[in-house]
Amino acid sequence: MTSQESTADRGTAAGILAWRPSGPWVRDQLIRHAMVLVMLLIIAYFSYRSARFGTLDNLQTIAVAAAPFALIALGQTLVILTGGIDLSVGSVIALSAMTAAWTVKDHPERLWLSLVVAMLVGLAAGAINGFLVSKVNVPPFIATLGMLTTASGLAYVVGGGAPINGLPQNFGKIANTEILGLQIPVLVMIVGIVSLALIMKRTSYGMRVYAVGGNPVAAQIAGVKTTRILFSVYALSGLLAGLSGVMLASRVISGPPNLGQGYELDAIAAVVIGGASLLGGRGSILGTALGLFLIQTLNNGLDILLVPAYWQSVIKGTLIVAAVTVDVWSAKRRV
Amino acid sequence: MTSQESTADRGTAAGILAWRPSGPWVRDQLIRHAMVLVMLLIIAYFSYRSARFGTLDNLQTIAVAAAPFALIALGQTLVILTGGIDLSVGSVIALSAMTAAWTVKDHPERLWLSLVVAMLVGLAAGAINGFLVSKVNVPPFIATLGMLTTASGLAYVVGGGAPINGLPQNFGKIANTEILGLQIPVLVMIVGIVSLALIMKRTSYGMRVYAVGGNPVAAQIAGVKTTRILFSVYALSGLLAGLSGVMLASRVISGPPNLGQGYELDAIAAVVIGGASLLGGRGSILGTALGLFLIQTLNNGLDILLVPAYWQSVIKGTLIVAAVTVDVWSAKRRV
Amino acid sequence: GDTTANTGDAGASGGDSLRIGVSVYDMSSFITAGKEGVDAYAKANNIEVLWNSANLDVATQANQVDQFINAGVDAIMVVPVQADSLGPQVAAAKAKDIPFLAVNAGLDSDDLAGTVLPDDVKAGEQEMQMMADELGGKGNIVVLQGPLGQSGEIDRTKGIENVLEKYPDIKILAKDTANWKRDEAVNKMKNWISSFGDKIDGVVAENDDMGLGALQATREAGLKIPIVGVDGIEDGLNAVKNGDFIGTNLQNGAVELAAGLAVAAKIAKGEEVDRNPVYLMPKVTPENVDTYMEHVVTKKDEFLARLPELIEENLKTGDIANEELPG
Amino acid sequence: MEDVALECRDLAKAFGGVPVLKNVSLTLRAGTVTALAGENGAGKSTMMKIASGQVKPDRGQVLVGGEPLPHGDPQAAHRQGVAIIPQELAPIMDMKVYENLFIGREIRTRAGLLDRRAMARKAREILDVFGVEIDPQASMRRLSVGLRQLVEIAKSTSRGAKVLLLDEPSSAISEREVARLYDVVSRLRDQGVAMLYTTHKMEEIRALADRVVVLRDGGLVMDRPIGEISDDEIVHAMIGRELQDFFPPLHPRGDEVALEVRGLQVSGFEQPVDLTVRHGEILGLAGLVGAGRTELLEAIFGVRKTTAGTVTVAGKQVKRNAPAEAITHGMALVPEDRKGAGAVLSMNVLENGSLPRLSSFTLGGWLRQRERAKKVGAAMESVKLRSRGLSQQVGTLSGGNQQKVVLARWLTGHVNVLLLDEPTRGVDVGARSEIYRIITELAAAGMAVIMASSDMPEILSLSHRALVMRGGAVAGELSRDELSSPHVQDLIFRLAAGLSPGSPPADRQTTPTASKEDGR
Ligand SMILES: Nc1ncnc2c1ncn2[C@@H]1O[C@H](COP(=O)(O)OP(=O)(O)OP(=O)(O)O)[C@@H](O)[C@H]1O
Ligand SMILES: Nc1ncnc2c1ncn2[C@@H]1O[C@H](COP(=O)(O)OP(=O)(O)OP(=O)(O)O)[C@@H](O)[C@H]1O
Ligand SMILES: [Mg+2]
Ligand SMILES: [Mg+2]
Repeated sequence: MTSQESTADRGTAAGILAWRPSGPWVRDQLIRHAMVLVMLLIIAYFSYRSARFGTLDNLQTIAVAAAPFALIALGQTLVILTGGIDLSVGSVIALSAMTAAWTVKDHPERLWLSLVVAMLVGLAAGAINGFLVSKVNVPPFIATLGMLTTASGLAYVVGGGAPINGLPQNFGKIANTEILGLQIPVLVMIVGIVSLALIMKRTSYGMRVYAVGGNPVAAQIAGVKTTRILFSVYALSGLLAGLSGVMLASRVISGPPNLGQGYELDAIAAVVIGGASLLGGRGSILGTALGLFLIQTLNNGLDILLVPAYWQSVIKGTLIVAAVTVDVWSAKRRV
Repeated sequence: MTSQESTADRGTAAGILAWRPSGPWVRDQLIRHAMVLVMLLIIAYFSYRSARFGTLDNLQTIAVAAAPFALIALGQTLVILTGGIDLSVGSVIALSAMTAAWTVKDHPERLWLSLVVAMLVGLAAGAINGFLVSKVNVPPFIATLGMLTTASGLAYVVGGGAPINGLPQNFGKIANTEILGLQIPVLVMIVGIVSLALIMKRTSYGMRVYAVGGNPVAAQIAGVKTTRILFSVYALSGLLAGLSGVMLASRVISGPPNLGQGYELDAIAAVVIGGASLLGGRGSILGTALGLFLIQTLNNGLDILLVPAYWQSVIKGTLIVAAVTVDVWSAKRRV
Repeated sequence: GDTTANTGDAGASGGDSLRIGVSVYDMSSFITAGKEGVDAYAKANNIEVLWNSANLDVATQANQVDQFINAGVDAIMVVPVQADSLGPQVAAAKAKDIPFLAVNAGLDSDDLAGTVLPDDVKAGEQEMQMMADELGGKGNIVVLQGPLGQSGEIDRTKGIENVLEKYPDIKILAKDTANWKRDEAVNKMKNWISSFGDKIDGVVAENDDMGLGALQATREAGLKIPIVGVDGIEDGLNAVKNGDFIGTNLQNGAVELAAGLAVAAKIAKGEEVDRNPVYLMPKVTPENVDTYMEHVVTKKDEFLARLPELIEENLKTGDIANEELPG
Repeated sequence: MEDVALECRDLAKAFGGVPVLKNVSLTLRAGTVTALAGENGAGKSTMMKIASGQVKPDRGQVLVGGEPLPHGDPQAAHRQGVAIIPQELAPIMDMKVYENLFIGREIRTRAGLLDRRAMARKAREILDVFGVEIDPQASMRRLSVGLRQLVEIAKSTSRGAKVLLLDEPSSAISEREVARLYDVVSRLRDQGVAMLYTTHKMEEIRALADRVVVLRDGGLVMDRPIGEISDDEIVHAMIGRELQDFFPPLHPRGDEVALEVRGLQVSGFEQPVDLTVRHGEILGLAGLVGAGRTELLEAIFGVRKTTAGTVTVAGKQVKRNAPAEAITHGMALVPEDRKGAGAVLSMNVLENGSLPRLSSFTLGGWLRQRERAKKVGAAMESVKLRSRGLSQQVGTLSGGNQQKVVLARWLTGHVNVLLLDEPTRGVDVGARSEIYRIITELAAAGMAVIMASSDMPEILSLSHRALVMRGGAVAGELSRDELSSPHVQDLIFRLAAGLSPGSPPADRQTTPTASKEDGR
């Protein structure tokens, strides 16, 4: 896009696309810097206010809290890169958690089974989204909104309108086992971030995802099988939501049908804070990770400072906007 | 773009834009027809299943339930036409409801005051969104997500973390008075739909809103004050949310800080079901009204048939997708 | 960094003071009242409370427990988002010898140091009994449930069904959730009125808010139907007072949560105390509504001032729902 | 009437530290047409964007009728009577043609409401001037690129602006519509409008300009009345060197068939299409706007739906409706709509350059960075791309350079059949002769080329054989000899317009002839 937009499209569709009009390299740098700066300021403040914040234990706590969000945020990043959106991840978490709980209840010893089932459920949901979007041409917003509603309903159906309780304690192993001092969800998160970051930067699949988001027509003329790419990102998003769901359920050894409610907004926020454009073609895994930790650090720090829940939302809402504003400016100023 | 899109952009950004590749007139007709058809089928089914459904009383019931959604869906339509999105309406409803309740508690006799205060609060929230989007270039998703979080926090702050109870009974007058046999919210809804439909079709303001969403650069070159237009639609959306909030609060004579939670999704769904494109420039007030009544009729009919809440979500989710699918196809077939 | 008292850092305040971490499911009338009770008792007993709220997300609650453990508090009191959850977190606390209490809803763990639970089954039975008496043992009712799967909803529904077994002539026309919300209840009830017209003889709501929503719906439809609820929030008590409700059941958050904190404190101090007292909700009827109105609304502050003493009394007698000091 | 309408004083602009305009000053007088020439990337569009308030200059000032123009405020420019036809068209796709024409200056009834009927009526009048049948009620999206541009021209020329900036207004329309454009421009000139007209076509400069201004690397290198200079001088000023044989000589074509299309039923076409191209042969596709050339090329390549027929490349049949297949069989398409269908603007040159042949740059899915950079770099070299390196975002390249990227990205691997749709649209003379050279060399190397073009000289001088299309069907075929005959233009026009060979030729006088164009 030419620099017209910087003056022209104020936040309109094209505007979102162009709200950071510089070249990708410069842009990424700026995102990093502006955001990292905000991040550091927040961390500095919390550490100054409370000795408990800066501890290693607390870092662990933040990481554990971040893990389930990280998984859905990663899937969401790819979806958003194609110019789509996946609103269903929250309910898919609930549905897969419930099925996992339901499975482990019948087969207390076969943990792997519940893990597999949960991920299959997530994959199925994602595949349906992908099919609707890529084959039937249903707008992503509607396709995944439908899935949001349907899946959250099904989550209750699985438990017959009630949570699944009285689960075997060893169901907790999935999320609460430590390997080299790190809880499994944290490991999964780290592996997920690193591997996806590499895939998006270093493989042809990654490039094709960016291309489909940037200009589907051009991508198709260049021989990219847009339908497949689209399908794949939604399927992946569903799969990761399924994984996230079983992790959450295992962490608290319970299958609550309302698990994950509203998580999708936090995930999408993380992606957009990370510098992605909702029109697709622009964004990065590392940016998402950054946005994610911004949000999680806020949640953690404000709890530690015993800020009342409602003031927390006020502060969080304001800071998110502020962070992005700084980002927009920093990107503008240098162009 | 050439008509390649129909084959190329499957639900990607450009895809949503092109998912119904015919001209506006044809398209509108198709939307009407496909949707009206689905609508009629659903109504037919419900009437067949329950004699109670088709009654005038029940029509009233549906209308009363629809009114608060109608208001926010109307504002949302304009916002989406500019290619933006307003996620904050739900919490703005809560905030304005709380302030209205708080006002009426101190001035039990001055109903108009609480009405005015609520609408001012809504307007203020909308104005902030509008400023952030049009002046600061914050992506609409983030700006309004920030407002969503902030406003819902403030709603609790107003009530000190709890609902405001013990309101004077005459606070109920605002929503429960009947004029010519219609409850005030229903009248407001009708007036709102008709007048906005006219404004969008018959005034240059309406035409410019479409232009800004369709192509901001073009609009600006043609001398349209894009910034103002953008600001205005968010402000309006906020104002209507404020009105909706006080109506809701007055109907149940209380100020629940979690009022309106998640309404934004239903409102956006109504707009998109009504044939709008989330990329802007495409959509219509009548389409929105249709989408809105599709959703509300489902809520009502499924309750009447005593379908359990969670099965209701399953059915609703599926039908919404089905409706839009039919729509997509019908639009494709004729082109 | 410096460690000012309000951040509740280790060693923040005087040695003998207790530090107790409290995580509640969310903000609500019940919790807000509860916080007032907790603060009153804490102030009187030199307890420092670390108060967090979990926005109805069980994972968030788990995180908050982790933080309390990191902070090395003397006890943890949780008002669960999800009954029977948090097994691992309770175990983790146990491993650090931090007594862990569940208040208002149970948790599925043998490591719990104690519980202070309301008898929601009893509450359900009481409200259904009131309705049954009102209807003279026969008629059609509709039931407005809490969010499906929450312990409150499950137990109160169970209570309702227990009583109904004794009344074969009372039929449930419809039963569904309105998620504790007035605005949801009003539409749900309106739709039910559409389908049953004047066949509905009574509304059993599992909390007052939903009952008040139903009340509004009946008004709009020009009907007068007996309604009963649970909680005894201000508007509910008013409804009882002016005859819109036949009655409700008082769950005084201030009393229940303060009792919870008291038990936690005593366990932490190693004092002798009943570790699993039960909160039996008092019936609220037009006869006794005025006293409760004073405790919850009109003379709340006086009541809160009496509260610490009252709690000590109740823990001795074992009737922790009692609201009257002897003499 | 020689008074100054618009004046630019020492305009300077840099993007990301790279200077794009260096102290450019020029004045536009009322009732004159000033041609703005220069290579791709010379800074012409930037200049116009500054003059129309879309871009803030780093230094300098724009005066309209003596009034200084506030920087970066398009509305102000609009108020002061400056209108622009941007190079990258800005149609509002989902609005009707008449709405596009009247947006920002809607006609209202006395009640202050929109008078849509009146707007539609006036729209028809405005468009009739161009002699194209466009329904004012039609959605912009349904129009072809060419028609959209006509609407854009009509929009800006009918606003009663005092200053009109036309940035390559004729890039997407064919000779017949260009002729109409000439009429409009000269009428506006008579009405005293000052115009700045950017074009890469010499004959347009000759036909319209009173004065020629040339930019090179952001500096103003020539500003003289048209009468005083020759085409060669202008070209020299633009590219800083002489330009030998503009159209390189054609090499003889091979004999064995490279591409065979049999009974291809394109959706939207009445009858199926047959055609054959041999190795080393360049087949021209001529026709008026809307003739269906674009559709045919898209159909052969598989991005436009076909319902029947066969496409065979070098003896092997290619699966229909599968571009990926087409590519593996050595087909390549350079689409007409550069921005919409050509490049991925949000990606950089390297990424765009490697997209079509990604699998050849990967090992087990992982990209071989060095290999990729080398190959793509070489390909971009071969078309003399002017960019800040492989990492520059394609969206920030000048129009012509974007076109080069879209062509060059195919040259990293072997191509049997090259499908070109308006290959030199918006490309400067220098680059054009480059592209012509490349095309002929590729053909000489055995590649079969189909070239759809609205640029008559291109068809005449570059193709071994030419097909004339009308309404989605082949209306006639011209051999090399016929193409060199003096009456060929008239013949092609008759075929394209569906006139019987007997009847008197329409707008002969305005249809420019090849001899002007090529520097031979
Ligand atoms: N937004 C931008 N960011 C960075 N560089 C830009 C931007 N817009 C233009 N440029 C650079 O400025 C230079 C001039 O661009 P401009 O579009 O003015 O050239 P032009 O003369 O119009 O070329 P053409 O004849 O191809 O249209 C080009 O090198 C281009 O890469
Ligand atoms: N008068 C018209 N009204 C509406 N649509 C038209 C009209 N003329 C052409 N089209 C559309 O334009 C498309 C073909 O136009 P296009 O210009 O791409 O063809 P072309 O032969 O490639 O011409 P050019 O390449 O010069 O643009 C067709 O799909 C047709 O629907
Ligand atoms: Mg240009
Ligand atoms: Mg074409």
